[in-house]
Amino acid sequence: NGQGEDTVKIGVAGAHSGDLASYGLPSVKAAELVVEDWNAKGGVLGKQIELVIEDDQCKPEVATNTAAKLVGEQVVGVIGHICSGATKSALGIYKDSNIPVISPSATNPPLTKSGDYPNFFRTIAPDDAQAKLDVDFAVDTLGLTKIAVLHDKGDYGKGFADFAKEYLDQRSNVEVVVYEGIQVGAVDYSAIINKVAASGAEAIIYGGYHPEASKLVGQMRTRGMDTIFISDDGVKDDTFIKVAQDAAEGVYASGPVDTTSNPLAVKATEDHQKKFGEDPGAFFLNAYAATQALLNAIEKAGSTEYDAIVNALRSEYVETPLGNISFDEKGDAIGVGFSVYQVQNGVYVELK
Amino acid sequence: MNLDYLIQLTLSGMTRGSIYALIALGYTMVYGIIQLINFAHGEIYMIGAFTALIIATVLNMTGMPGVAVFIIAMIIAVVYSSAYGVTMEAMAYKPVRRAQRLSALISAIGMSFFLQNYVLLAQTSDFLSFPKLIPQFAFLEGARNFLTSTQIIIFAVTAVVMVALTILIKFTKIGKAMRATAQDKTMALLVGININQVIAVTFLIGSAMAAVGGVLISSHVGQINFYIGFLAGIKAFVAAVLGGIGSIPGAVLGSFVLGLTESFGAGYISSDYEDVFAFIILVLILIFRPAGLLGRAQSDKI
Amino acid sequence: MLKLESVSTYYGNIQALKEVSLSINEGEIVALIGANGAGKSTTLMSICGVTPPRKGRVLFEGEDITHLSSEKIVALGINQVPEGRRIFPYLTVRENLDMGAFLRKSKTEVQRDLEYVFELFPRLAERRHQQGGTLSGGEQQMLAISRALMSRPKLLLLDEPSLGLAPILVQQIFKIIRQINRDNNTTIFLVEQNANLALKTAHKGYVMETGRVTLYDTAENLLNNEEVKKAYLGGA
Amino acid sequence: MNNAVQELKKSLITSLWFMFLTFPIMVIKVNTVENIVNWRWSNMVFVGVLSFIISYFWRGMLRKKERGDKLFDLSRFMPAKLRDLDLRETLSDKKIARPVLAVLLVAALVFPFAAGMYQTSIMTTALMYIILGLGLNIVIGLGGMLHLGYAAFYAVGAYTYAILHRDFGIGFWVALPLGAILAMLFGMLLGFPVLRLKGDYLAIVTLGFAEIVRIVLENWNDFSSGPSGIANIPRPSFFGMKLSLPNATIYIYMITLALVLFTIFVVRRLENSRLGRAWEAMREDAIASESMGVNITTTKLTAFALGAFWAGMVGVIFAAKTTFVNPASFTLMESVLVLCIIVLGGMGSTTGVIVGALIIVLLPEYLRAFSEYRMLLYGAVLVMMMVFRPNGIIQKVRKRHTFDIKEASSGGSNE
Amino acid sequence: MSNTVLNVENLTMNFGGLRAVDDVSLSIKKNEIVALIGPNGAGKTTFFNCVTGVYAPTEGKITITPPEKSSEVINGLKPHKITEKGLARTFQNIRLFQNMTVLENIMIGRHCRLKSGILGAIFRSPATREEEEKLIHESYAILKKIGIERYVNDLAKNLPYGAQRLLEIARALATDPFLLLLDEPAAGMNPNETRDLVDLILRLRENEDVTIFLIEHDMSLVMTLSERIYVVDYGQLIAQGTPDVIKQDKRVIKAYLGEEVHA
Ligand SMILES: Nc1ncnc2c1ncn2[C@@H]1O[C@H](COP(=O)(O)OP(=O)(O)OP(=O)(O)O)[C@@H](O)[C@H]1O
Ligand SMILES: Nc1ncnc2c1ncn2[C@@H]1O[C@H](COP(=O)(O)OP(=O)(O)OP(=O)(O)O)[C@@H](O)[C@H]1O
Ligand SMILES: CC(C)C[C@H](N)C(=O)O
Ligand SMILES: [Mg+2]
Ligand SMILES: [Mg+2]
Repeated sequence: NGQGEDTVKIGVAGAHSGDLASYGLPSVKAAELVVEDWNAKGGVLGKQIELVIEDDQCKPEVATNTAAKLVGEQVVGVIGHICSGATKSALGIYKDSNIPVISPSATNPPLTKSGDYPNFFRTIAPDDAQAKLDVDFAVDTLGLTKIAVLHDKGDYGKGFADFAKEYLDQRSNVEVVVYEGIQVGAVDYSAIINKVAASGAEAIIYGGYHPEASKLVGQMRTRGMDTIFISDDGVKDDTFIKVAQDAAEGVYASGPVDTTSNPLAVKATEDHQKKFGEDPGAFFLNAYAATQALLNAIEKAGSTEYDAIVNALRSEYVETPLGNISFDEKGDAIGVGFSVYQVQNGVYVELK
Repeated sequence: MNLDYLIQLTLSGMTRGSIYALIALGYTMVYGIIQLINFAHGEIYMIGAFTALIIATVLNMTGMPGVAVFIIAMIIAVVYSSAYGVTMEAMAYKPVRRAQRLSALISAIGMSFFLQNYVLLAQTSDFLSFPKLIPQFAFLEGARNFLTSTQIIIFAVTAVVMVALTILIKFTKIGKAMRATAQDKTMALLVGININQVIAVTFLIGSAMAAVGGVLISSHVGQINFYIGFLAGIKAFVAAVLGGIGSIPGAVLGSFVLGLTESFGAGYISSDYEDVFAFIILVLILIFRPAGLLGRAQSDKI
Repeated sequence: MLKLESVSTYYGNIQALKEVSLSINEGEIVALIGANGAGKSTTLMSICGVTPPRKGRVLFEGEDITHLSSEKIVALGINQVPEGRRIFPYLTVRENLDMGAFLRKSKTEVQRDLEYVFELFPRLAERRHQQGGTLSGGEQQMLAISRALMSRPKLLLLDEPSLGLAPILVQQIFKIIRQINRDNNTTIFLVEQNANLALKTAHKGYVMETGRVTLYDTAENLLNNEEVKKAYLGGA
Repeated sequence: MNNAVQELKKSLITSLWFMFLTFPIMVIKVNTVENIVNWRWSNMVFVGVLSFIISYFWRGMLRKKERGDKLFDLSRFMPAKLRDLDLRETLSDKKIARPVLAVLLVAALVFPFAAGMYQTSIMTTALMYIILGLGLNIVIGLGGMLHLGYAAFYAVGAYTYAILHRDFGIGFWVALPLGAILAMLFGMLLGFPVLRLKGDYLAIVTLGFAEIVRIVLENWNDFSSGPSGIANIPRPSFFGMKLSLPNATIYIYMITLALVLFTIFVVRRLENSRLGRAWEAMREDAIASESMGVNITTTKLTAFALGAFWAGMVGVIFAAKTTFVNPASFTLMESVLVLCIIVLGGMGSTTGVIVGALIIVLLPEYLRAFSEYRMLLYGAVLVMMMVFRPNGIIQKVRKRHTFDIKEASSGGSNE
Repeated sequence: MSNTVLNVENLTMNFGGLRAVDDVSLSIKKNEIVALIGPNGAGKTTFFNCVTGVYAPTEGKITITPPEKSSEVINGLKPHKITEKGLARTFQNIRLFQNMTVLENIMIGRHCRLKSGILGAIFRSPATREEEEKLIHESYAILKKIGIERYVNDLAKNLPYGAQRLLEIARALATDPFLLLLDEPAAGMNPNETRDLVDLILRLRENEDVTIFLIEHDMSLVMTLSERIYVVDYGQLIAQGTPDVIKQDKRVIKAYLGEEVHA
């Protein structure tokens, strides 16, 4: 497994082209930044780290080939994949080849909960956890009773929305007045917005990512609708505020605890600015954390053996932009607390 | 439900319809003249939007008034999209004009991949926000629930473009040359039409309209990335076929039917199946009118 | 006026014209007859630059037009009524005629010619707003000729103008061909399957076989030539 | 000499044009958030130089193509004897063709043992696309119907296995024929209403149908598990044994290879049958063939259904190979790729489909070396192949029914 | 009436507002050669199209009586059904299968007389093989009858025009018709070729036991060949009778023949 060579190879896999490239490319940059840092400090286990970057276009069928390629390249671990679907199809191959995988973004709950993939870890919360947090917040904190649940029909967005609806349905005095998927990439959302308005919903809980969210919020606010907007960590991204601008004010979104002030996060973002001349994109910090966790585990394990790395991942804590994290038995990150944020004066502010 | 809701859905359907129409017109013109499903037409629209975004952002920093920025950005986007359209035709379609018809389609698909990735690499994969250049019109304050200023502009521009195009096709010399070329290329040659030039002009006009669409939508939606052309292109293609591909009024009608179907489908039934409604309407219409709403039945004389 | 010097034309690798040479003087009606597939239509298309010759030269009024593009050739005053009429089916009669005058600038002259063709074919004047595709075969043939006349050709190329027409129309069309030649001094190069009528109308004629010109004479002589009689006139 | 100057001038103009064309997108990069503008003038120089060079060669190649010359004349490097051989003729000689095919087959059989898992895996994908291409070729190349919804049938096959396994524990070998037959039934179901549509109208309706199938799979959670898909689909078992990953990979490769051979066999036989003739006649002239007694409806329907059959079968393999299915795998792009395969390869030709599939599937894999430029190059290659070889790489040589006059009394040949 | 093979009553065909065929009735007896003439656009081809099922007529009744079978109404049947019942046609604008060989064109003509299906094709059952073998021989025999067997292996599109017209007839003949409808068989042929065609048609009637119904503008052919002529103008039947009667008919001369009557 990569030993005996003079470098340690790490795979980075995800959507690097096609419609979902914007979720995959930031993780490449994150991995590059972390590896640059480590290599500058002497690498891992005394060897330089080499990245093997492979595109899977978020397609399960391509992902199996990508995985086979990475296995052939003898990587010791993989950062990725980006989409849950592609991850699931690739995991079988990594599992049989004893390669640990850390995804920055694959949020589908069964990936960890099913126990099918002992080699899988992630630096992001599964869909259900956030859904619960958001529902509790909406019902208990804000005291809402009529809620519209929307999603983007994707595995992440719909997964989240399904859980949100399930939790809402368990509550007695809350009514889900609209439950629907919206068309990603559509040129206009006024039909669904009108529908929400007509339903009398006090709030929208939205499962999906920031581009759609900012279109929705933007169009709602121009129409003078002030329906509360609550979403997931796909939206808890600074890009959302920058794109939606004024309309973002007041929007709630759940996300990992306390990231903006985390010095590592600040540094990562600054490094990105310095190197690439722009702000990082989606899941950048998650990928940054994943890479650090993997390298740290290798270092701590003192070996590139599968068992050693996996043990280290489960036992060793590591300082990342997401906080001081480790992984539980199933592969979900420990130490990434989740809380609800609100956009206030153009920044996400954590609500304690 | 109530009347307000109906009006709202109608207006939102018309917004979509107008936008589809601007893209579908280019599709239909190109199809009409060289029977090519120009898969890369959506990319021209995307490039128009990107060019406008870049120019607008640069100009915005100079403190120019928003409306002026908008107009200049629109003009430059139109120029660039047209240039891309014409170049694309010359490079990728003209050499395959005499080959089997599907070759040009594959060439168009290749072009679409190329242009998407070109923008992805040269710019970014992320969504960029389009500067807000059009203020909310004061007189619309009362009708905020129904209409926004960008919607009004979209309607107005679409109407103007459509009328201009109709006049161009029906009454000008180049318009007639376009129709003649579409109907019989050899004969067009024989009456002295330079068909290469006519085809180039068709691409130019189609691309220009796509750019107009691109700029309008981007300012309505507020953000763009390199991939927006794909879905818009498919939708416009559906609209063009629905109306009868090759027919200019058909493209407009098809777009509105499509926009309204989606809007009513989403509004009264469920947006989960928004596209399903669109495609079911398409299938139904084509079953009863196999050449689309305003298409000419291709009854070949036997 | 028009001269072809050893013109060879190919469709891909198939050679359709083999060193064809012929010449036409101003004011003449010249007939080109020959069996099916002999290359008559190809000859006309080569003159018009639609299928440019690979070898040889085409001279028009002394100028080499072999490699000019079609629109330039049309502009010089050569126009063709192609095989199968090729009416623009969705343009009206009037618009079809306008297309004939596509390259002309002077509106008043175009208007005058329009009146002339309407006089020639009153039927077309009646149908001026009808779509070309819906005309009957004979009407389409009239329209095709009129469209060509609208460009004020010095040389008019006619490709099988009588094909598929009712007998009464065939007579009419040939009458008009003679009339155009007489009235406007338009030179006419006529390709016909109906050799009998063609040679009766023409001043001189060429016979073509499998891509080659095999015979050239005055129309009268050709009509009396035994071989021509046997092959093309149905004589015993 | 003058010519060369002319050429350089043309290239210069092209280069200037491209510098203009790419100016906003290549040179200016705006940060819409921070409102910073980054002027990348070096890109302009880069575009200028590159387009100068490309334009020079591009025109040279176009001229070659016009003249009908070979673009890359390999024969220059061959000994004289070989040069005179017409490859096509040589290969149609059975004495030569048989050993060549045998060698190819042995190579195909040995391949997975010699190559690594990755190579085997992508080659399996290529083989799958060969079957898809051959199947779609029945509809497009033979039946003459432009079909843009092929992925739907592929999805039917994949979901057949996924769901039957999830709910009833049904294995690969049972699912394989079931998936194919189910897809075929779907093909007929779609066929009935749409067959009277022509050309691009048919294309758009099939496209719509495929999207409907995909959207239903996305929304109908209870049935298809929605967008999150169905995971843990088993790879095919070998007489009840579960194979290790590398062995399973080889095993799937072998199954697919066998199916490719099976498909080629069946498609060839169909082509050269009464039905195949009817397809061809229908494609040439539907009205005439109908007037000659060909039932257009059933003829079209069989083409549709038979095309769907292979897609369903490959769908099952897909599910088994990927071990996971979700609706995202069956988008329009998938249908389009298969279409690319048959057009690129040369419509109607079996060899063409094979070559096309190898290019379409393997090219992006081998372009991985160019990392982020890979899809850009892929698009460019598609365009170039069409521009320089517009009728596909392998042009179809149709098997013709001919009649040997010499043996007119003794019997006809059907070569 | 007993030997009438085709009987058309009050046939009308509308295209939108255009009445292309207007209340036409006619009948054709066994082994006759009948011509349908009329000005361009009179509705002759449309009439054929209605009879052969290409168009479903707006009104009217078309009855056929195949030899040794009972009469049946064929309105609205699909073209392939009508062909199966024994009507075959050629097209005014040649519609051959251009990229197929001459032999294959004939084989398609025999399509409806064959049986083998998908499974037969895949497994090449002996029955299928035998059928194919027989087919090739039969097809060649048909070419010989028409006299174009020397083109047997050429692509249809490479045939001289006259031969293409003959191939159309051969292909129609391959469907085993009792009634052959020929739409302008002599169009584009020179006088020599036309004369051969006349001989061929007469021969077919003798040897193949077919009835012939044809449309033609070449009066030499029409007048020598046909026993009866129907004349249509603007969709309506304006005259009928023997060639001699028609030649003298004032209305026909005015609408169609013109003053200088040929042949
Ligand atoms: N587009 C084409 N592609 C290939 N070959 C062609 C094409 N057009 C014509 N030919 C061939 O060129 C030769 C000459 O054809 P052409 O049409 O000039 O003959 P023609 O004398 O006009 O015959 P007709 O009397 O049938 O009109 C023929 O053998 C024909 O098959
Ligand atoms: N499919 C159709 N749609 C609309 N009109 C049609 C159609 N087919 C024929 N027509 C019209 O019906 C009329 C009769 O046409 P038809 O082809 O039957 O004439 P014809 O007698 O065969 O003439 P010709 O001698 O020129 O072949 C014409 O006016 C024609 O334009
Ligand atoms: C990039 C996204 C589509 C990934 C998503 N979070 C998933 O679980 O698949
Ligand atoms: Mg000709
Ligand atoms: Mg007719």
